[in-house]
Amino acid sequence: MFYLKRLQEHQKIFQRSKFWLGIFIVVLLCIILISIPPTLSQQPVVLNLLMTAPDAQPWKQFLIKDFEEKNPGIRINLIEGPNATNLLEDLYTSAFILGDSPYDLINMDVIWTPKFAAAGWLLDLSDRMTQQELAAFSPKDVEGGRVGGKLYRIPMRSDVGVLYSRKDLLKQAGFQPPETFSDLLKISLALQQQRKVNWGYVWQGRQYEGLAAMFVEVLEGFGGFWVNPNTLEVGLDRPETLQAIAFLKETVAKGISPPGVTTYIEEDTRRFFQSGQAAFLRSWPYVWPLANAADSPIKGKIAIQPMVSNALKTGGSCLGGWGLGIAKSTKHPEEAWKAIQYFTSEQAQRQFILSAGYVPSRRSLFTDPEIVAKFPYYPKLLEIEDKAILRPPIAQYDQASDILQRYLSAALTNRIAPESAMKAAAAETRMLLKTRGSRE
Amino acid sequence: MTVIPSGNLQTTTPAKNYGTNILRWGAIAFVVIFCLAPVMWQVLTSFKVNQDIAAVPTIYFPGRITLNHYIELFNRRPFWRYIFNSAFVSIVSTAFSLALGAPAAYALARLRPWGGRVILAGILIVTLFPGILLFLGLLEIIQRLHLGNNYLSLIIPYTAINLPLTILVLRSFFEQLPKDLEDAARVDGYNTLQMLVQILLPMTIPALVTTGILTFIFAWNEFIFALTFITREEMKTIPVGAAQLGGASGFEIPYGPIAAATIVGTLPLVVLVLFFQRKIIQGLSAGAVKG
Amino acid sequence: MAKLELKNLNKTYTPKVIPVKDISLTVDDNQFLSLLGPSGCGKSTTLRMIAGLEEPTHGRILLGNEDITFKRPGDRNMAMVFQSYALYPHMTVYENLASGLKLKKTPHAEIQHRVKEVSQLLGLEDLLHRKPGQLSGGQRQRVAVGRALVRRAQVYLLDEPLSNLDALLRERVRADIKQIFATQKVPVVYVTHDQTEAMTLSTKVAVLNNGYVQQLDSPARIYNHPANLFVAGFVGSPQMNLLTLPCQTNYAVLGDSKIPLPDFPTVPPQIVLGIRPENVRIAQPEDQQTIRGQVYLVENLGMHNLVSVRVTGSDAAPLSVRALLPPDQSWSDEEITLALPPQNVHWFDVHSGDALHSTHSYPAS
Amino acid sequence: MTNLQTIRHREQQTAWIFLLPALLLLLFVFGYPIARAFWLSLFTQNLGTQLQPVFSGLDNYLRMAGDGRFWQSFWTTIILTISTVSLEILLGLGIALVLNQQFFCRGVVRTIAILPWALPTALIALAWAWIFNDQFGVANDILLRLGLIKTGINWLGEPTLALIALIFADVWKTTPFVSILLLAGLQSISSDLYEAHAIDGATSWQSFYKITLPLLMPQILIAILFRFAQAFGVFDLVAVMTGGGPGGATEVVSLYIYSTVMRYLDFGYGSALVVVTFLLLIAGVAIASFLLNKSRLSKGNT
Repeated sequence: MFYLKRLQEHQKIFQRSKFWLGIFIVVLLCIILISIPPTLSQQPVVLNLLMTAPDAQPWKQFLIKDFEEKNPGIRINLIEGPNATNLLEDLYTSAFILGDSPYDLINMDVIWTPKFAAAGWLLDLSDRMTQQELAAFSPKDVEGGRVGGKLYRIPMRSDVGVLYSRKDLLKQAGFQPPETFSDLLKISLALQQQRKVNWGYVWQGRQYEGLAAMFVEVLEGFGGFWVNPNTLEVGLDRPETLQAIAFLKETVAKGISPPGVTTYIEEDTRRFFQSGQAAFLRSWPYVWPLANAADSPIKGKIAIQPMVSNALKTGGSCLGGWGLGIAKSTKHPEEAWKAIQYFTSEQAQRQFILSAGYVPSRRSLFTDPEIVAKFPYYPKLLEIEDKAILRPPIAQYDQASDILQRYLSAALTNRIAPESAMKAAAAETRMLLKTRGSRE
Repeated sequence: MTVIPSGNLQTTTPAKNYGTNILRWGAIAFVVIFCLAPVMWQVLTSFKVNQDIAAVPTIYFPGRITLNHYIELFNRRPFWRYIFNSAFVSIVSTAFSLALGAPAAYALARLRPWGGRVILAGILIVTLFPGILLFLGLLEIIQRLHLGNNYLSLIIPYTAINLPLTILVLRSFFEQLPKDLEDAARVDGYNTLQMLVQILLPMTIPALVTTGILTFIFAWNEFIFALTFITREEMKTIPVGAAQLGGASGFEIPYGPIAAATIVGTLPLVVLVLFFQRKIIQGLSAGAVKG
Repeated sequence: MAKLELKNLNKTYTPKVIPVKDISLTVDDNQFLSLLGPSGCGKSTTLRMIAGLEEPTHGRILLGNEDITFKRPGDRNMAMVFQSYALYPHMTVYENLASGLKLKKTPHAEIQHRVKEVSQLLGLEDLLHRKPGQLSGGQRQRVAVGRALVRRAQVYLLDEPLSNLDALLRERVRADIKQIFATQKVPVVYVTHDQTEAMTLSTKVAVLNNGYVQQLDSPARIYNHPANLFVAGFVGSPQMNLLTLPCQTNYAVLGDSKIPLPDFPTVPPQIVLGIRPENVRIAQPEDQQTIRGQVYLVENLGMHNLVSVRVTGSDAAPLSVRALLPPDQSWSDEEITLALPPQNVHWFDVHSGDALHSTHSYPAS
Repeated sequence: MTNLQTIRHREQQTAWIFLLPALLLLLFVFGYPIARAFWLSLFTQNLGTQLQPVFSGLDNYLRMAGDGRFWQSFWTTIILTISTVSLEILLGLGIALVLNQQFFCRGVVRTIAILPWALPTALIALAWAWIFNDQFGVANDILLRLGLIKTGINWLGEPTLALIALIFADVWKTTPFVSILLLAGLQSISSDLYEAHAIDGATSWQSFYKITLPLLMPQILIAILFRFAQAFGVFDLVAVMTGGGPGGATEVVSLYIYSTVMRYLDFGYGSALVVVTFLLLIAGVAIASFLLNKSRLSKGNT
């Protein structure tokens, strides 16, 4: 109370002093400026979409122009984000956490979907597409967009782990493509001994998300699992996991993989393979056009196949890829859906793939004559696509993956023994996932 | 190295003097190069054409000079907006922290409030809190008040973060003012607020300038709140906008534009430092040492 | 107008404030009261309490018949001149003079009129647009006085306004101040540690020590009839001779001499004799109260010689007496006889320090 | 205005009116988030609970004890803090001594010397990332030309080297701050002391140890205190320059907190991390200010 009374006493100065007038003006200016930005974005409907700067180029070339021509009332505002996809994820995340997201459409990596859905940022798209419509997409891609039985993401482009091999070398040495891990080791060693190549097999061993993607495939091949998304059971300390690590360590120990492989990311391994130094490479489809470029020493000498496995299992390939979702906070869900329908349509995808060389999400396009003419390996890719496996679709995937990456990398670089590393990794993962099961 | 600060002691022989002189100028040259070289390198990079930037061995002084990186910066990004946002947020929060800090500093310097020492100690400790301890709690408030992507979401924390320094510096200035002046004002009929605004603040303009410059620098440079509380392009400040520059292709980090962005973002501060070097030194030491 | 009254003013000690124990005073209209005392006596604290810059722990301040003890300084309509002048450095002389009036919402024309009047009185007309930094010390002092006068206050308070001036200027300004404030017809309270200022300016002097009023009287009575040892010792230069002497029946023993005591009701075993150096003279044959002593120090003050004499016969506890003697004689190591005229001798109680009076009251001076 | 309201009383009121807006803002921006973190750290609030807070007692702290990533980031922070602060004090002292000399163009050199401190850390981090670039970085080029290395070093790709690069950048950025504080301390030391000491026959080095260093101790400790707190909470430099990489090798605690909240949406656990960091910081500050008080007292005695 005394505060108010004193304020009144001071009021004379408030009225007279230039000082306070100045402050008042500043505050006023401030308020005016604050209220400007929202009013800027009115009619026509603008849909904001964020993606990495390199990804944005093919979108700009054709898709957006075509869509805006066909839908005059809607404009797509493409925001170019940083190159690293994890930074992109951070941008989306911080925008949604803040509660004032500028993004209407969300261009999502497959591993983001459970997180974004669990956080309640995505619009449920289950009723927007019929079963028949969905059947046109690769089932694994669609599955990657489902969380808790609801559909949140429509696949736009797919991506899947691929084992590349030098078919010329295999043929010369009289080998069939490898089926099992021991095949892979055996053929590699043989080719190395014949001095055909310096190294047998290269993979991504750096501590980053690529390591998890690579490891999921090896784990699948040994019949192990990482996290069961339904029961949240953790399988990292099971014998299968240790077998998988033993295999990877063996490749280095036997000189099949270069010692630096534990620091490699995709581009390091591609350069290695493309220069003809390795017989096998585990990577993504993007390598194909580059390795078959006119100036590539291995042009026309490579084949693709799914990842190998042990004798009891069939191999699996890690699923990647991007899809589109709609932000729950958007003011224009209908327009956004229209955009998604267009971008995931067969015709738009065909154009997109022909110009940018991405892997389609629609099954029909893998065998589309026009596309096969340009990308002859796509039918084979479809086979691999059908064997694709998902990284655990759990909401806390990022954290789980980080735990795995750290301990796996430590095990691979001999800083921790594999058993204790995986024990710790399993313990930390269980601690992380425990909350839902134990409380509530 | 000579360690006698005044340098007035001429007890050494001329030969030895010559030696210390060389040492001294060597040390000065080291300081200058150490402090300036990284910035100069960025300046040079920003004017190089892309081939020169990626040349091996490194080209130090480019034969070809280009402004393309700057042009690209302003074309591909709303860089003017970034500059405006940074300037606006910095200026307003500086004004606020002076407006809130000056009365508080006066109260602590002269009005002897109960618990004044505790308050002062609290203010001192608070200057040591890094932003990472605060952003989560502030984020919740901002979510609840829907202040995300609003200038206020930066202005309020910046004002608060600058308040302790403002209070400490201004308090030490107020304490140095002659007390008679305030008594004279009281006898003349000024109340405390009038006295503060009409008599004391005009006399503390140098101190206000000092504090204002420091708070402006802090606000301009702040990163973590700007990164967290602003996600719309047109609301971003320069440090965040520049840190999030992406390249045109996945394998090329746009070093040229990044260098240009560095230069554009640091230029205002370089100018400030050039003009107010003395005041910055004075203010920093007043805030830290006298507290 | 109104009289200013202080009733049992007390301010207990805080780290920044010199304590005041118990001060009661009255200053009437037209009275010029000096608070005189050494530093640390509480005179400034008293003034600041009158101004409202400090609040008393106990006691009351009355102006007219209104209790203003806790009124804010600005509402008391008092004006104050500070030792440091405390001019607002960022305002011109005109603004300095006008600031108090502006705050009181005085009409603009009235402000101009009063500033003009005061600046004419003080000779500030040509300086009105300068800032304090561009003025000399004397000019600043005049602005400070002007800022008070412009207010046409009910009470004027001056806190050692001359102490920052050099000696020559001080005398001139002193005279000016006396004239100016004589015309104001309101109570003026003047704080100083300089007895000359107090004596020359005041109609009434309050000598303060240790937070108490030692004596409140006219300057002449303060000088001629100091109420106690402190006042006796503090007022007057060179300082009064103060000698602690043993008593025998109705004599005080000073060396070889016996000084007769006035008829006190009781004779204490010891007593303090006080006599100002200017009242001590070379004994003439007709003088009755004389002492002999050895000259051991002669200080030439120009108009007089200040001669220090060791009293003969006080070897056990050496006593010395200082005398102001005409400069035309030279003294060195001589034994001389000095006269202590009885009408100029003051007696003080050894313990309380109070002046002792004979049963016959002194004639008023 | 009644007589009941004494002058002192009014002064108190005015003081609090003046203090209140500032204090409220400080409480709002500093007090609330810290208090809130303490509260929230007792809950599990993450994607596993649909971002709803579920009370879980000290679970978060238990999890932290077994969280390898937390401990790794903690040690990284400690290493970074200790190495940067000690280097900065040494280098800052040297620079302050240089800047305190009388020489031609001293003002210009002082201006240059405080420049790094004033520039935005995020932008400077970009500059350093470019300097330490493995292919085109000038750091490699200089070392190659000097013949110190044979092939380019992948500075930001190797855990140890990345940490060294970070320390270097941080030292560059914040040494000026230390220099400024120490310079102020140097200027407050009376030159009489040096002259008296020199007349006693002391050499420059002796007077440095006997006069400069002891009298500068309070400033040095203040600089350590401030730098400790700043280095302990460093975020922007690491976030922009290395992003915590490679493989989390340069991840400091503040970066881990940020990821936990802003990437993993693990608010409860993030709060527990905030609480622990806060307590560690307070402990460090308490030790430093204890030393500071002690040195001030001992200075007062001599």
